[in-house]
This record gives sequence, structure tokens and C-alpha cells, in this order.
Amino acid sequence: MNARIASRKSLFSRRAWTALAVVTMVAAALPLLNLVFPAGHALHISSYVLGLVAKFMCFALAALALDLVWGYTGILSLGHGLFFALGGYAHGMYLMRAIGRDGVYQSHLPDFMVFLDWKEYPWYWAMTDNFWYCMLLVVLVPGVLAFVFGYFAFRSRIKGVYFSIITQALTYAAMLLFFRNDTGFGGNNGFTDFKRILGFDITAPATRAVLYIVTLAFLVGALVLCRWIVTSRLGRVLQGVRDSESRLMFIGYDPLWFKLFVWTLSAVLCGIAGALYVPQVGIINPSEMSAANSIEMVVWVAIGGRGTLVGPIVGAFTVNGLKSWFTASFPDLWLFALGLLFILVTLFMRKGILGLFEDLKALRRKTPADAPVEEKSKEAA
Amino acid sequence: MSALKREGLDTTHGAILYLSDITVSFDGFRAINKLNLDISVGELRCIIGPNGAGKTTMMDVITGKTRPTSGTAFFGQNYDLATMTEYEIAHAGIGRKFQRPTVFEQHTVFENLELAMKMDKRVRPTLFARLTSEQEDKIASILRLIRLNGQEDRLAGLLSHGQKQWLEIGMLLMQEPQLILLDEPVAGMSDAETARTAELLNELRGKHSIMVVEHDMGFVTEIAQQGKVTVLHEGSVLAEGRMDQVQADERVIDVYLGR
Amino acid sequence: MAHLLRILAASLILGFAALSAHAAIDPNLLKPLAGDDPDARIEAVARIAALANDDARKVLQALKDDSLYTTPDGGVLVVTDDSGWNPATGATGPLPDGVDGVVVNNRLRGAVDGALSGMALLSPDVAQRRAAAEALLERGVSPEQLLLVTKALAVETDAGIRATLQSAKAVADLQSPDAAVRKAAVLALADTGTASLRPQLQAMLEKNADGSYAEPDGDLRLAAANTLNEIDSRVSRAEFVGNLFYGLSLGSVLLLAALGLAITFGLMGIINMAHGELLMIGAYTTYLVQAVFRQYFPGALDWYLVAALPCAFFVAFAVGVLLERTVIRWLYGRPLETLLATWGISLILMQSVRTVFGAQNVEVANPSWMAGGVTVMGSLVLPYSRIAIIIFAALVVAAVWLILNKTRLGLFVRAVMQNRRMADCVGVPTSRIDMMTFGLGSGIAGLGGVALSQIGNVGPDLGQAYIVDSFMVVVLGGVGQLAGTVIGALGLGEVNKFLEPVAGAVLGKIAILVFIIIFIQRRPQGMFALKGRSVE
Amino acid sequence: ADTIKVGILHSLSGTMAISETSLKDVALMTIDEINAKGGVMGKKLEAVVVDPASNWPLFAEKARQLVSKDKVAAVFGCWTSVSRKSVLPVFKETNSLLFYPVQYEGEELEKNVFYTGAAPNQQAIPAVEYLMSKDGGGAKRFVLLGTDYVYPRTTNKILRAFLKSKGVKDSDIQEVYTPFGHADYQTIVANIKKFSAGGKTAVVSTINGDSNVPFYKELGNAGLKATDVPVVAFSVGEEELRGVDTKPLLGHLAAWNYFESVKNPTNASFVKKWKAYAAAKKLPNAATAVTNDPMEATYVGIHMWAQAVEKAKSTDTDKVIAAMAGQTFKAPSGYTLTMDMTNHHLHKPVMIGEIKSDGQFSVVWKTKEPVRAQPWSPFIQGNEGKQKL
Amino acid sequence: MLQVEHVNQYYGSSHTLRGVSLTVEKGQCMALLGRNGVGKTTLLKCLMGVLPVARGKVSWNGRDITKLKPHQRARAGIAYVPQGREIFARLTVEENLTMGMATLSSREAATISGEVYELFPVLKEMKHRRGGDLSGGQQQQLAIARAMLQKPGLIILDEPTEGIQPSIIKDIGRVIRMLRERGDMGILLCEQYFDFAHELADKFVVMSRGEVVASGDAAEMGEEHVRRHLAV
Ligand SMILES: Nc1ncnc2c1ncn2[C@@H]1O[C@H](COP(=O)(O)OP(=O)(O)OP(=O)(O)O)[C@@H](O)[C@H]1O
Ligand SMILES: Nc1ncnc2c1ncn2[C@@H]1O[C@H](COP(=O)(O)OP(=O)(O)OP(=O)(O)O)[C@@H](O)[C@H]1O
Ligand SMILES: NC(N)=O
Ligand SMILES: [Mg+2]
Ligand SMILES: [Mg+2]
Repeated sequence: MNARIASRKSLFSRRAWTALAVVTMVAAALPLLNLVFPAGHALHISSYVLGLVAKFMCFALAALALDLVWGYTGILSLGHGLFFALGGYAHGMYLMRAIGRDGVYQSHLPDFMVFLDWKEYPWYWAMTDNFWYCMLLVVLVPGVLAFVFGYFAFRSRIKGVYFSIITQALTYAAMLLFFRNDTGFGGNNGFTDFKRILGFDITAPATRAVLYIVTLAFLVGALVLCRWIVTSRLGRVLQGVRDSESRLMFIGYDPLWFKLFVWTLSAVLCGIAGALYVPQVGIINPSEMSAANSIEMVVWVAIGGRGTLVGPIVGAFTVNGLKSWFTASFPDLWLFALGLLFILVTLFMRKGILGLFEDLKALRRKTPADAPVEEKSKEAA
Repeated sequence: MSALKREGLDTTHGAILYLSDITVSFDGFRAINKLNLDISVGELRCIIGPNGAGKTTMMDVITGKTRPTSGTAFFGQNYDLATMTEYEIAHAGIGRKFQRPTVFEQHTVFENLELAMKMDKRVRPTLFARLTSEQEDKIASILRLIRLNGQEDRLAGLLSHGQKQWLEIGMLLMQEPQLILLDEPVAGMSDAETARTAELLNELRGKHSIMVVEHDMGFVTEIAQQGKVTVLHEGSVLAEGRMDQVQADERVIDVYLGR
Repeated sequence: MAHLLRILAASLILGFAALSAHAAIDPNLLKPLAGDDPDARIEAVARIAALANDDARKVLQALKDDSLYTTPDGGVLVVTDDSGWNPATGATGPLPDGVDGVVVNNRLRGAVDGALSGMALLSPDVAQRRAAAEALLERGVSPEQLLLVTKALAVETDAGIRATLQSAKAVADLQSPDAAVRKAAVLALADTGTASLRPQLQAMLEKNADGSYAEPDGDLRLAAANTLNEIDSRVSRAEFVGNLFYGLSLGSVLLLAALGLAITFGLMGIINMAHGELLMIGAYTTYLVQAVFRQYFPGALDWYLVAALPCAFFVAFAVGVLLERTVIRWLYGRPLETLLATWGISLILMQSVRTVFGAQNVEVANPSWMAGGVTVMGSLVLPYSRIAIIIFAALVVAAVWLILNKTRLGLFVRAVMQNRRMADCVGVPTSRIDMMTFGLGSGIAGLGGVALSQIGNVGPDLGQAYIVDSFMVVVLGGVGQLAGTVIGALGLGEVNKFLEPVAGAVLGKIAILVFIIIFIQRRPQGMFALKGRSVE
Repeated sequence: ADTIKVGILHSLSGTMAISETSLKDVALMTIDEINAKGGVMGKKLEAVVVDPASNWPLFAEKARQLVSKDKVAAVFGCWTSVSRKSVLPVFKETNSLLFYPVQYEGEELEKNVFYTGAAPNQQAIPAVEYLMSKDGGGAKRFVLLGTDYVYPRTTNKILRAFLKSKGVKDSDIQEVYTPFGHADYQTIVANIKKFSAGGKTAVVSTINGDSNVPFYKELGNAGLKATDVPVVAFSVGEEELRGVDTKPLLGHLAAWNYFESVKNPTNASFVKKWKAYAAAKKLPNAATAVTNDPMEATYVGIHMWAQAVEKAKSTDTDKVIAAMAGQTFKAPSGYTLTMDMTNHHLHKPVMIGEIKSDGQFSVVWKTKEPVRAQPWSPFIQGNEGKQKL
Repeated sequence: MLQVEHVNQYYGSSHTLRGVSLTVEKGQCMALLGRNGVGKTTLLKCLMGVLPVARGKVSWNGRDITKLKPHQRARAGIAYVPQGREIFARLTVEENLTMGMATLSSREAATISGEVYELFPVLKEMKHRRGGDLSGGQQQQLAIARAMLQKPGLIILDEPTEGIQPSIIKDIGRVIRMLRERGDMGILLCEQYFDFAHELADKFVVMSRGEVVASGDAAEMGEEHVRRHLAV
């Protein structure tokens, strides 16, 4: 009866598709500019900048994943750093193996194992010399952990801050575990000194460019995937979980599986982000699992605008971009600036940076965000 | 409206709901005390009783929100409600309207109805679900019925109290449950709205089994017609019978109607 | 060492009568002290001690207190303030140029301690004798010291000191060649036994290389084994009580750290990431109060802590009120946003402290009445500082409980936190209550900071170390439940301290976290969860 | 350009700021000092300070920024081993220079790094030898207590092998680790006390950072004095003691290659300069400013680099590396330190100090000559013949 | 005396109250009627200060209170029974009642007057139970009792009979009548339950779409007249 009732919200508006395509293309062009133009040329993009953007894209992917559970489902995770790190470690294992005998001890074992007198790989390192197996681990380890943890937590109906705090406990426990040298993941130093990936020199500009493009592809792909999910009916169910879980149960949905689905998906995306991060920054160590790191991810999402998918990406770039800039330009004062930014955004930009854009847009169109009450229909009845 | 018998629900004995010897106690206080109650298929049953008699608690037991301390609750012959979770019960065909309206405030009216709609409510089907034109028609007709057509794109949180009540009733109808539980459906509704609700219930009579809790005696009289009215008091049945019988019952007057 | 002690003991006995007769000390005795031959210095200490007079005591004491200086001409001076007393001449005068402190290392310090306590055994002052006797027992008496102990026993009149000395003697007797003496000693030690005897007793039971027992006497071995058992069970009992106490004290620390958060987060629902920094502010206030006392009231320095309590409370209270008025107040009903804003606040507070006080830790000393502890069950030391913290935690909890549950203010606070709008409508000035509540929570965090300053670092990162634990405690107990916070904190403390000896500190900590995760599965709303409709 | 840029890569925020901030300041002071004497090759030095915020990947990012964006001639920085490990690839890739001023676990030798802090044989082993000596108390049993990470683990591994070679039984060695930031040492101190009942015991502490204060306070609480159970620490210096009430610590030890209290004219002027600098720059707590070993190592490192640049007449990495070999510098420690011809480590004296009540150390033992570093400890298997780059 | 003059209010851009005026005198019961969603609750919230007034003026006993905060109005003697009860869920019934006396001195607030317990005996029975655990009707009773304890000069009741059993509705009616007859209190009663309002009210105001469409003395306005305005 009503043409306005679309069977499914459109994935993106036409304008949004165009914007996405343009941004993706520009981003994809950066490594080319780096490779093609010599340093000093006006169009040259330095490897430093390229590395920075690549790193931020990994953060953005993690933030996107977090938004899926927090923004849309109302599950605030203070432990996503764990999934990020696990993805990173899974990939890191391959990279460590790929060092081969080029380590300082020229052993087939990574240096830290030699030095702890380990004679062979522990069982959980089995097959990690295979790249594809490690890629599988990148997905499986965070995924399975999230699934199991989530299953028990959601089944017990742990909610709100209780859930947030136990995710924090989880990542904290994992951090302590990984800090132990006996655990077999390099302790405090973690994995570093990578040499090659799939046979290619990991520091070669071309390798970097490829890693960059892969990261970009994952980020854009994940954005589309998440958008597809939240515009589906499942997306509405998720928001129902966020707003009134009990109501949802009384109309016949089992929140457990919905939560578990996004939670696990989110963990996997976060793991992938970590896996992409490690070869590009060259180190993974347990401090990625510290409580503060996970909270920072939440901050990216909030600053960008939660429940918007694009917002967290913007947030990750903004916060980290500012951080990179501030730490170099105002090394003594940058925390004041960043702290103030967080406060001001919370106070004056309730819906984050993206919300600000929307408000501005609304202001320009002079149409209030809140549609007026339509009394007509009442009269008609 | 849908067929009364859903696959799996066994109502061969004519009753759709059996509560026997249900007791619910909170820290020693018995909100429900050895309550026995049956509802037949297609029946519209009114439940009245003093504040705190245990009416809402009884609905909580039926919908899985509260576990009975003892006693059994069966939906048809084959669903043991005491062992089922809220969503299993909802899925099995019991729908409920709460005493205070609860809708998804951040969703539009339309989305509220869509979510409530009868369908496979597991993860995968939900992810790939598309609205068929029949379903759209269904939603549109419900919208008209609850007089929120034209407001389907408003957020439910912006509706007035009475409108939310209606929306919740609409969601209930979208669910197509076999047993509908209504906890004070006309509380806060204007007299005209109340009359319309009564009308609606009279229409639904026979198509669904319905249990209504209300304190508005005019309304109850209107919908009870010649059917049974149950009076709860201190957690058990105090009286049962036609409305006029109940209203004349001295004990009911004492504890409930007043003089 | 043993050799020296023998000299010391012998000379003490000889020189006993000559006590206080000498006026000055032979410069040749003093000379090695200024040199850098360690053996000569040790020997000089023994010889000086053998003089057993007040001057000797003065010199040794100065050595111990780092107030013995060398003069360029190779002499030594006992320095107090700006003047030096020359033990060789007995003259006191201003400090000459080029004086330099005598370097005392642990070995020398040990020798001085031994000499001083040996001298103290024969001191006329009962307290000194008792302390010396106890020190002797604790450190163990070698056979060489036996002579001294025997001598002291002969003249000792105080029963308590006698008993102590007898035990000390028994320890030494364990080495006696006479089986009967050894046996008596073993038996005597059965109920005074300290853990330090274990190796000696153990050695008695061991076999030599040739298969014979180290202790030839079978009966004696039996007695030794019994005593050993006795000691072991004593030790394990003490260990149990020790763990209980450590757990209680850790729990109290957690409680003090978390209590403010139980109000700002538990009651008000503010995910207050700056809580740790409020603890830090309390600790820095303590530091400042201490500085003020050092500067202006050095005489009352020991009581700076008492003044620090109200100061820390009010400073943290004021900071809390300021934060509430400027930031938090706009965020009620948006708990997740409070996380973001308070995270920002926390960064700013930390960096402010770094800017003002430096990135390094600052020094907060324990008042002297907090030093030391009571010894119970033979070997278990219950430090006064820990006891003080336990008592303090109990007092703070009691006060908070009274305020929240027995005063009108408390009722208003709870009402506002549950339904701000309605509280307003019944006439409660909600924004003032908000301010007071946040201020109270912050002030209590400030008090927590005072306590934390007494056991750990006072630095810009102080808060970060406690923030995660604090949230765990509050959540474990059940948000909004004061009793839950108390039990949660004490429970975590105890579990931790009983796990740590088994699992080690690292695995112990991991186990605790896993325990919390599992516990929340069982009780998704914390230990003291409210049930029923009122929660929805 | 008419200046030469140098990078300073020390955490000014986060957990490591506590130690690293003063290294940044001393580096700036040293640069001022060099500039006041006319700079290097006639050019002034220009410091580029960044804050890697105790975040290891950020260290790598900032290192890359310094090297490739700011084009610094050398970087002075890092404290923790993990931060060094995380920046290494950057320095290798870009063939640039890092000067690392902190005592560390060894087992590393990189062409692009100069290590001006101590290797284990320049600190840990002499300290334990001292504890076993008559003057050190003749310890028979050892508690190796550390924070659970690479530096303590490696150090303890080396010490264990060393102690074994000295005939100490395994049952007389106890190795205990605590997590970073561990704040409750009640149980551990009780255990040390118990362990010490079995014979003269010494504690070798590789506890790092913030855990030291609660540890020492607990030792004091339990009444364990240095004369009973001495503790020798490798990460506690003057700067750390500023935050501690030292009364209960009297007599406990630390092993370093420099103490503020050493008496010689070079040190006197170094300390004076630092105090003046702190006052002039209004550094927080300038009144109580102290110097310590890593600060001295930073100071020495920058000067040696400047000398090498002068010698090489270039800031080119390879030329500077060549010129560094054999550089000497009269250091505040009172010794003339030499950069090893091959292994990029300094020859350093070893000193053992006892804590005094004023927060300073009195040196109770020191080597006559600077000791050559053995970054590859002979006590670790497989290290034979690996002393060169 | 409460005087409301040309009050306007907006939710976002929707004009919810359009120049509403009315007066409530001491000793008088004014009934506010209207269909669902016409703005009754909104008006009452504006009177209590929970919502800001965009234009117009509210005065109480001659004093302009338009800008006062809710607690200041409560202190000035206005009590409010909101729609949806709004009791303090985790305070006990007794504490909830004590909260009703927040504006009184602590001595006066020390005891809960027996009157309310007489009127609502169930509250006495359940005084140690948490407010949130009560049944819907019990909560409504609690909310009314709480407002009465405030000893107000004006009591604003938003659908007080919602969810309450008939016998107690009668009791509440009696109380309102008694309060009215005592003459020291004004009563503003918003109701859907017409018969109830009709029995008690001295005056009527009927709203529709944010406007007052009819008002007058109960005696003058016939039941039919009023009902016509309420019809859909
Ligand atoms: N969680 C609980 N704890 C304690 N008492 C409870 C709890 N839940 C309900 N009760 C009590 O149980 C009784 C029954 O409550 P219920 O809500 O079922 O009443 P009701 O019949 O629906 O009343 P109303 O007509 O007022 O809605 C009441 O006295 C209530 O106070
Ligand atoms: N927070 C809000 N934001 C936007 N519109 C609102 C809000 N609250 C209420 N409204 C709208 O304002 C109008 C008046 O609402 P109000 O609650 O005052 O009605 P009412 O007369 O009390 O109705 P009822 O009898 O159903 O309680 C309604 O159309 C409602 O949809
Ligand atoms: N190298 C160190 N001390 O971490
Ligand atoms: Mg009810
Ligand atoms: Mg209303």
C-alpha cells in the first residue's frame, strides 16, 4: 500500500556509493604515488605516510568491528584488543617461522625459544610455517575464543557493564599470560624482527604497497559487509537487542544467537585487523592486550560516532592522526590536547564527528531531525 | 487470521492453557498460591482481582519470565512452559502485552511491526529476510487497525502513552499467537479508545484464545459477555463465573469492587 | 666473624669491671676505621667494642648511624650537626676541612650491630638487654657466642630475658659435642622453635656419605624429628594465618581503592575512568602535606598523616565537584559517554601531575609509628602499616555505610540516582545532590589515595595501577551494592593470597581474573545482585 | 642545512615516562653543551623530540618519522628492550643509527645500534660475585626476583649458569617472577624470609619500575634488613630512589657503571651542570635533581657520537660507525670509556653501591678497569665465538 | 492559586501545547480531560517544571514560577503524581514515602502519618518491600500516598486511577473529595476515566491537539457537552 515501505533498506544511497568509490580510489592510489614518483617529487607520498595510513586502516577495521557490537547491539566490549592481538599473533607466528635461520642464533627456532633453551616447537606452533594455515588461525582463534566466551556469557545473560568488565578481565588475563615467557609467545618482547612474507622481503616498498592494498580491500569489504548486515532485518533485531532485549524475547527471538553471531563476527574482523597490522608495524607484543588499548578502540568509535559504521573509521583516523601529529609536535602537551578533545566531543558532539556532519546537513536543509507529529492521520481516522 | 491449530501444539483436550497448583514465592511471600486455571481454545477470559493479587505474576509464569516455585504450566498438552525460555514460549504461540507499554523505542512503528511478524526468527533467515508483498499488506492493515497509518516512519519512542499501547497490540497481532495475554490493555486509554479496544477484542474472539486482565469494569463487562470471568485474590482463584455472577459475589465486592 | 666475636666476648668479660673507666680511645684502635682494609676495620670494631665503655659505644653507634667521619690526617670524628667529637682526644670542636664520611658496608654494619648488641646484653637498661637478647635469638647464636650468653645469663635478673637467652643458648647447644647437652637443647627448643632452626635440626637427621647418621644418638634424632615436626606445623599454621592476614590486608587496599568508585560508578552509574587519578590526587596531597610538615612542623612530622586525611578528602572532593560541575553533569543518563569523557579527564589529570611534579615518583615516607610490626606465632610479622590500613578501611566503610543508609542525605542520594526526575519533583535539589555525591565518591577516593601512598608508589601512574582492579571489585560485588564491594574486595584479596603461594604471582593473578569471569557467569549481576522486578 | 638534526626517542607519557623523561632532558642538556662549544663540524645540533608514549608500535612509527621525515643524523633513545626491538627493523631498513643508553640483557648485536649501557657481564655478574665475597656477606643462597620479562629472565638465566659454575646448588636458588606493576609483595617477602632461614641469603632483584617501592616497603615491614638479607638491584638508581623513603633501605645494594656519588672532577661538573640545567629549565622537582647511570650513558653516547662525526667529517651512517670504533671519552664515572673496536658496546667500570639514608649510594666496590662487554654471554649455550658483529 | 497563562511547548518542531490557560483555586478540583496524545501529560510536566515552557507564564500564589526548577516548585507546595508512577524502584516502600517528605524539616519527616496507611493499608503491610517489586496498582497507590505526605498546596494527579482496583478508586475519590473539602489545597486531576472525574470535579478543562477547547464549571457544563469533546 505504501511505496515508502521498502522491503529492505538500501545498502548505501547512490551518493554514498559514489563517495565510497572515490575515497577507495584515492586511498588505493597512494602506494602508487609512493612507488612511481621519486622522493622529493611533489606527488610523492613518503613511506612514512603510507605506513601511517596503513596502520590507521587496521585500526579503522578494528573500530568498525567494535561498532558492530557496540553501536548496533549495545554490547560494549572492553576487550577487543585481545582479538586484535590474537589475529596479530596468529599471523606473527607465520612471520616468525618465515625468518628461518636468519635469526641471531641461526636456529630453526625463533630467537626467544633458543634463548629459553627450547629444543623444539611446542604443539601449538605446529604447522605455523604454512601461511594459509596461519591465515586460518587468524580467523579461527579470535572467532572460536569469542564464540566460546560469548556463548557462556550471553547464555548467563551477562549484560551491560558486567559484560564489559569481564571482557576487560579476559584481555587482562590474556595479557599476563602472553607476558609470561613460558607461554611460548616471546613474552614481553613478543614477535618482531620479521624478514619476509611469502618469500617477499617484508620491508620492500612493493611488499608494503601490496599489504596496503590488501588492508584497504579488507576495510572496504568489511564496511560493505557490515552495512549489509545492519540494513537487513537482522540489523533491526540487533538494535532490538540493544534497546529492549526482553521485549525481543517475548516476540520470539532468541537473543543469544544473534548476539553470538555479531560478537563472533566482530572478533574475527578484529583479528583480521590485527593480522594486517603486524607485518606493517613489525611487532606484536602483549601490550596490545592491555586494558587501555581496548578502551582506546572504544574511544575511536565514540569519537567518530557510534552506530554509524563510517563514524568509527573516521574516528580511528582522527584520533590516531592527531596522536601521531601531537606526539611529534607537542611531545609535552599532547595528552592535554587529546584529553580535551575527548571531553569536548562528548559534551558537544553527542553523536560524534559523523553526527556533527549530519546535524550540519540537517541545519542546511532546515528540516529538523525529528519529524513533526502528524495529527492529520488522527483526524482522518 | 491464522488457523487456530499450529503444528505441534496439541489441543485435543480442548484447552490451550493449563495451570495447576502454581505457586510463586518471593523471599517467602507467596504472590501466587496454588493457582489452578484452564483456558479453552478460542476462549476470551477476563481476569480481575485486587492490586497485588498476582495477575501480572501469573502472566510472567506463562511467558517464562518468572519460574514457578512449584506447580505445572502447560500450553496445549505438550508444551511444558516451566521448562521453556521466553522466546521458545513466544515462538510456540503465546503473545503478551505488558502492563506498561514496551515497544522498541528506537525503531519506527513500521519496524516494530515488522520485527513482531510471524516468521522464522532464527539468525540466518533473519539475515536474508525480505518482505513479501503479502507481509507488507499485513503490516499496512494492522497499521490501519491501530490507527498509526501515516505514522509508520515515526520512532515508536515519540508516541504518546495510548499510542504505544496500540502499537503493542498491533505487534501482538503481527505475531499471530494462539494465546494472547493482555495486561491492562486499556489503562490510560480514553473512553473512546477503550470502546474501540473492546470492539477489536470482540472481533478476535474465537480466532485466538485470549486472556485479559483489566480493572475497568465497563470494559470487562463489554468483552466478557457471557464468558467466564476469574477473580484472583492473594494468589489464588477467589471466584469464577459470568460477569454478573462475579459482580454480585459478596467476597468479590469486599476485596475488589468496593461498596 | 666467629673469631672476632670470640675476641669480643672474652674481652667483654675481662673488661666488664673496667666499664666506663677509660676517658678516650687509643688512636691506633681508631685508625683502621678510617682506612679501607675491610678486615682491619672489622677487627678494629671488635677491639673497640672490647673496651666496653661509653666512648666505644658512641663510636660504634656513630658508625652505625653514618655519622663517623674521617679527617684528612687519618683520625675520626663523631659528627653531630656542625661539630665533631674526637674519640681519640675526647675534644669537641668545629669540623675541619676535608672531612669525609666513613664508608660502612653491610659487613661492617653487621659487625657493629653484633658488637653493639653484645654490649647491650650487659647494659643496665632492661629494654636494651631485652632487645639485644631477642636479636640474638633471631639471628642465632654460634658456639663462640655461647660464652657471652652464659655470662649474661649469670647476671640476668629479668625472667623474660632469661628465657630468651636460654633459648638462644639452646640453639647454640645444638652444636655441642655432648649428646646430653644437645638433647636438652632439642627438647628445650620444641616449643620456642623458630624456622631458622630447621636447617640445624635437619642436618642432625641427615646421613653422612658413609651411611651413618650425622647425629649418632638415636634418641636425639627422634627428639630432633619431633621438634622438627613441631616447628613445621607451627610454621604451616603461621603461614595459614599469614596468608589470611595478607589477604585481609590486600583486600583492604583493594577496598580503599574501590570504595570511591562504588559510589561514583556503583551508585551514580558513571563509568569513571578518572577514578584512579582521584586516588592519585589523594596520594599527592599526602605528599604535599608531608612536605609542609617537613618544612614547618618537623617536630610533628609523625602526625602528618592525620592531617593528610582531611586534606586529601577535601582536595579530591573539590576536584570531584569541579569535574561534576563542568563535565559529568551534562552526561547523566548517558553512562557510556561518561567513559569517554572521564578517560579524557584521566589523561589530563595524569599529564598535569607530570607537568607539575615531574614524571618520577615522589617520596612519601611512612610515619615512624607505622614502622615495624607485631610478631605473632613466633615468626609472623604483622606490620603496623598493614594493620593501620585494615582498620582505616573498616572505618571508611562504616562511615560510608552510615552516610548512605542512616542519613537523609544518603536517602536523597539513593533516590536521585534511581530516578533523578522524580526526586526533583518531590523537592530534592538534584543537581546539588549529584555534586555532593560525586564529590563524596571522589573524596573517598582521595582517602584511598592516602592509604595507597603508604604502601606503594606515588607517581603519575598510580591510578592506572588500580583502575582495573577497582572496577573488578565493584562489579564482582554487584554494582550499587556497598556490601558487595566490601565482600568483593576482601574475597579477591583472600583468594589472591591463598593462590599466590601455590601458583606464583603471575599465574595467581591470571587465575583470579579467570575466577572473576567464571563467577560472573554464575552470578551475572554480581555477588549481591538485586532480584525481582525492581531491577528492571 | 646549517644544523644537524638528532632525534630523541624517549617516552614522556605512559608507564615508562617515569624513567625516560630525565633521559630526554639530559640529552637536551648534552646537546646544548655541545652547541655551546661550537657544535659538530661547525654546525649546531638541533634536537627533535618526540613522545612514543610507552607504546611499542608507536616507537617504531616515531623512529621512522625521525629518520625518514625529519632526517635526523642519529637517534638517542629507548629504555625497555622491547622498545629497542620494535625500532630495530626501522634502523636496519633505513641504515641509520640508534644509541641505546640502558643496561640490558645482551644477546643482541646490531650494526645500527650503539649500546652505551651495561651488558650482563658489566653489571649482574660482578654484583653476584660481590655478594658471594666475604665483604658482600658471603651469600650462599640466592633469590632471583624479577619482573616477568626478557631482561630479568635472561639475566637470571645467565646468573643461574654462573652460580652453578661457582658450585651453588639448584636448591639454593629460587627464581621468582611478578607481573609488571605488581604491588603486593607480602607473600613474596614472607617466602624470602622463609628461604633465608636456610642459610645466608641474598636477593638479586631485577624488579623493574613501579614494583620496586612496594617491594622495598614490604621488606622494611617484615623487618628484613640489609645485614640479614641484602638485596642487590639492577634497575634501581638515584632517580628511582627519589620516590622512596630510603630509611628502611639502608645498606641494600645496586650495581651500575656510574653513581652520582662518585668523586671526580668530571662527575662534579656533570652533576653541577645537570642541576643547573634542571633549575634553569624549571624542570619539576629541580631542587632534588639527581643523575644516574642511564643519564650518564646518554651523555657519553651523545658526546661519543659527536666525536665520531667530527672524526668521520660526515654524518653518514657507515662512516660514523667506522669512526665510533675505539672512540674514547672521559666519563663522569671517572674512567675513560672506550667504544669497543668491534662490538658496539662500551667498556665500562662496574660499581656496587649501598643505599644511604640520603638516597645516594656509597660505592663499596668497583673494578679497577673498565670491563669489556660480552653481549653474548658465555653462560648461554651456543654463544661461543659470537662476540663480533 | 495556580494560574497558567498562554503556555506553549514544543517537542522538536511539533507544537504540543498551544496557548493553554487555566486556573486552579484552593479548595477546588479541576479536571483536565482529553483524548490520548493531546498534550495533557505534557502540560502537567510543564506545570511541574519537568519540561520547559517555550512561551507563557505559570504562577503559583501570585509568584511567577515559570523558570523554577521542579524541586523549587515542590518546595513552594506543589506535589505531583506522574503518569507511569515513577516510584523509586530500589528504595523500600517506607523510604519512598519518606521521600515524599523531602521538602519538610527532618523532624517532621521522621514519621509517616498514619493517615496514608489507613487509606492504603497495603503500603503498611509492604513497607519493607522494595518499591519496584510492588504490583502496578500498588505502585500507583504508593505514588499517590507519597504526594499526599508532602502536605502540598496543590496536587497534580496524572491519571491516578490507572491500573487501580475499583474499590481503591473509590477510596481515592473519597480522599480527593476530602482534600478538596478541607479547602486548603487545589487539585489538578488529569483523567481518562470520565465518570471518576465527573464525580469529583468542580471545573473542567478539555484539551484537544494541544489547545483548550472547552472549560467551565462542572455544574454549568453538562456531561453531554464534555463527552462530545472527548469523542473520537
Ligand atoms: N520480585 C518480587 N519481590 C517481592 N514481591 C513481589 C515481587 N514481584 C511481585 N511481588 C508481589 O507479588 C504480588 C503480586 O504482584 P502482581 O504484579 O502479580 O499483582 P497484580 O495482580 O498484577 O496487581 P495489579 O493489579 O496492581 O497490577 C504483589 O503483592 C507484589 O508486591
Ligand atoms: N518526548 C517526546 N518527543 C516528541 N513528541 C512527544 C514526546 N512525548 C510526547 N510526545 C507527543 O506529544 C503529544 C502529547 O503527548 P502527551 O503525553 O502529553 O499526551 P497525553 O495527552 O498525556 O496522552 P495520554 O492520554 O495518552 O497520556 C503526543 O502526540 C506525543 O506523541
Ligand atoms: N633493558 C631493560 N632494562 O629493559
Ligand atoms: Mg499487574
Ligand atoms: Mg498522559
